Amino acid sequence: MENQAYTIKTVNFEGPFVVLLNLIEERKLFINEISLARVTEDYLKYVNNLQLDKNRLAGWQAAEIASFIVVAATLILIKSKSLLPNLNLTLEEESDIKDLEDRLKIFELYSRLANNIKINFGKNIIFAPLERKNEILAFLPDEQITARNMMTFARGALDKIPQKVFLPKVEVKKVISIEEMIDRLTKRIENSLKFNFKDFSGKAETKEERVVVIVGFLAMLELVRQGILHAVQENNFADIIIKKQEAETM
Amino acid sequence: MNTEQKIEAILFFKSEPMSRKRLSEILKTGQTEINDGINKLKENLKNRGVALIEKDNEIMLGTAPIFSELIKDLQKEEINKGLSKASLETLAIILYKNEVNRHEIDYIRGVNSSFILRALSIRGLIDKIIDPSDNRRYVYKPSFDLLAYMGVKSIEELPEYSEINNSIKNAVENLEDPSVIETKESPNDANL
Amino acid sequence: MNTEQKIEAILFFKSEPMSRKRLSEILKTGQTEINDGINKLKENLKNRGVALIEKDNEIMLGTAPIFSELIKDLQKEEINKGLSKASLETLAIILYKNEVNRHEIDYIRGVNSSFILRALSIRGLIDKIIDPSDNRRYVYKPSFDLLAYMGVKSIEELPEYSEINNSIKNAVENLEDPSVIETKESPNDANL
Repeated sequence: MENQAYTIKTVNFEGPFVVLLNLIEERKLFINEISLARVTEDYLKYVNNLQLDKNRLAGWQAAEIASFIVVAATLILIKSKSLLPNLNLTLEEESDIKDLEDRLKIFELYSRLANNIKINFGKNIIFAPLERKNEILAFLPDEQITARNMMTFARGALDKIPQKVFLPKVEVKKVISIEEMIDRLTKRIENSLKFNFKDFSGKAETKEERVVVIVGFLAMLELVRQGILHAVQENNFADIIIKKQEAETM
Repeated sequence: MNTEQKIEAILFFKSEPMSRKRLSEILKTGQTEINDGINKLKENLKNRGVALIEKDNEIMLGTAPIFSELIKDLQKEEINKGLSKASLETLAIILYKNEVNRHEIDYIRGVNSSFILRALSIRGLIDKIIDPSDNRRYVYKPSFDLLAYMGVKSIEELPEYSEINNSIKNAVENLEDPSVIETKESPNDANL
Repeated sequence: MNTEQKIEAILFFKSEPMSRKRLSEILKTGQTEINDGINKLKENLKNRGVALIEKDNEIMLGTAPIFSELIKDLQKEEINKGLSKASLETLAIILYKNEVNRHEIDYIRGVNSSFILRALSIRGLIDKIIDPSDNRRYVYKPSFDLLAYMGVKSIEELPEYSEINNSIKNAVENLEDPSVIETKESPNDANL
């Protein structure tokens, strides 16, 4: 029973783009930087809840968790940029943002096409003929069928069955760099807040309201940062991350 | 309504002789309508590669008699053709597991094996029987002729039988385990 | 000489996908003649109970999609229609792109697709073949079964196919610069 639940979860694993697209579509928005900034907090909340939900995480691959966090990182950039127009992003960060936007648009297209498949699959099936009963042509062996050969082929087939997969190192690196990125961004936002207070061009919102929004966002980032550490440690995937966690608590 | 086309589809799908009575049951139509449909179909198939063959009160689709030479050549060619690696691999799994369903074979091989199983069946190398543990499914087992040809009295005499049989059983138990995913992307390991 | 009818007879007899090349070998005829024959056959089967299905350079015969309900009732084996959202996404990518490697699928979906690809292969909905443009890699393609389940006689019959195909080609090709992908995932770790 337990095993069955586990299977269904992974087969139906919905990646970060599904979550992000749902958030945007719920608000009937188009995919662009503005809409991405608007859904960032909800997305981060989602990821945070995900990280706290041990039952859901149990069947996941580390790479699956990491895929959510990678998207979170870019959204944090987008949100930071929208809160602080003067925040200077590196070329790489800018291209990450553009990339996410473009990829999400492509994903949206295929999600729509997936719906065509959902509607039509199995509806008007074209059938191949059934096996003909009188088709058996006496006995037709092949000289390659020897006991020894059959053993080799059986072994060969068994060798090809995929093995259980372990956490790829690249994903661990990604998780660490996101955590660092959040730290770095947090510092940048705090600095902007201290020194560029005058830069906030309050349109509808007053400067004070904006500051409240930013402080709230910083608090959110802190939660995410802790969540990442928590999730990674809970899953006990890599020594390197746990060491880092210990170093921090000392 | 388009009884002729419906009859054609049914005969093509079943690929076995069918009585007019059975057709009228399936199509829930009167005999006259069925007879009309059959006549039209016969007419339409007159100069085609597929013909309507009538025997007693039964009809079926078959290749047109004028192409019998062509088909005989194809048959001969099939007979003389050696088995592909994929076919031999499938046969080996059936030998070592004995009773195995298609899903299990597909799972072990990582690809769908329908066409291969059909070809092995036609050559009389395997038998398709109803699964003793679930009568809605089929399982495949080596034919007697195959074992005799290999010179073994029972599958237990195959080399390393118990080890390989166990490995296959274990592999099949993982069938629903999602953490077992494709790890090999290099064509050197291709399931060809 | 009656190439169309001969092709029909061969397809009926083999009841599996046949390549145009193979047909031209069997019939000892040039490719143009084969193509003409196939086009005529396709035309002739347009409103019949049997239809010609086409994929890349292969063709096969099947029951006409409009008679799906009729044939479903004759079919004993259960038809598995369930597809998860992840499967639907993956199938959409493979169907509408027709030929795509795992890296591109992962990139579009934003998640690793190995498990889903293996599961779809096992179900026989997709084919994994060696990339014709790079024999160190694989590409995934829709299978005949997938077209059959979708009730289309060729990929071009998929809803929105032609519009989408043009827009995808433009949009995706700009985006799928391999250097962009590789900053995200190192190629050495591609085999997860």
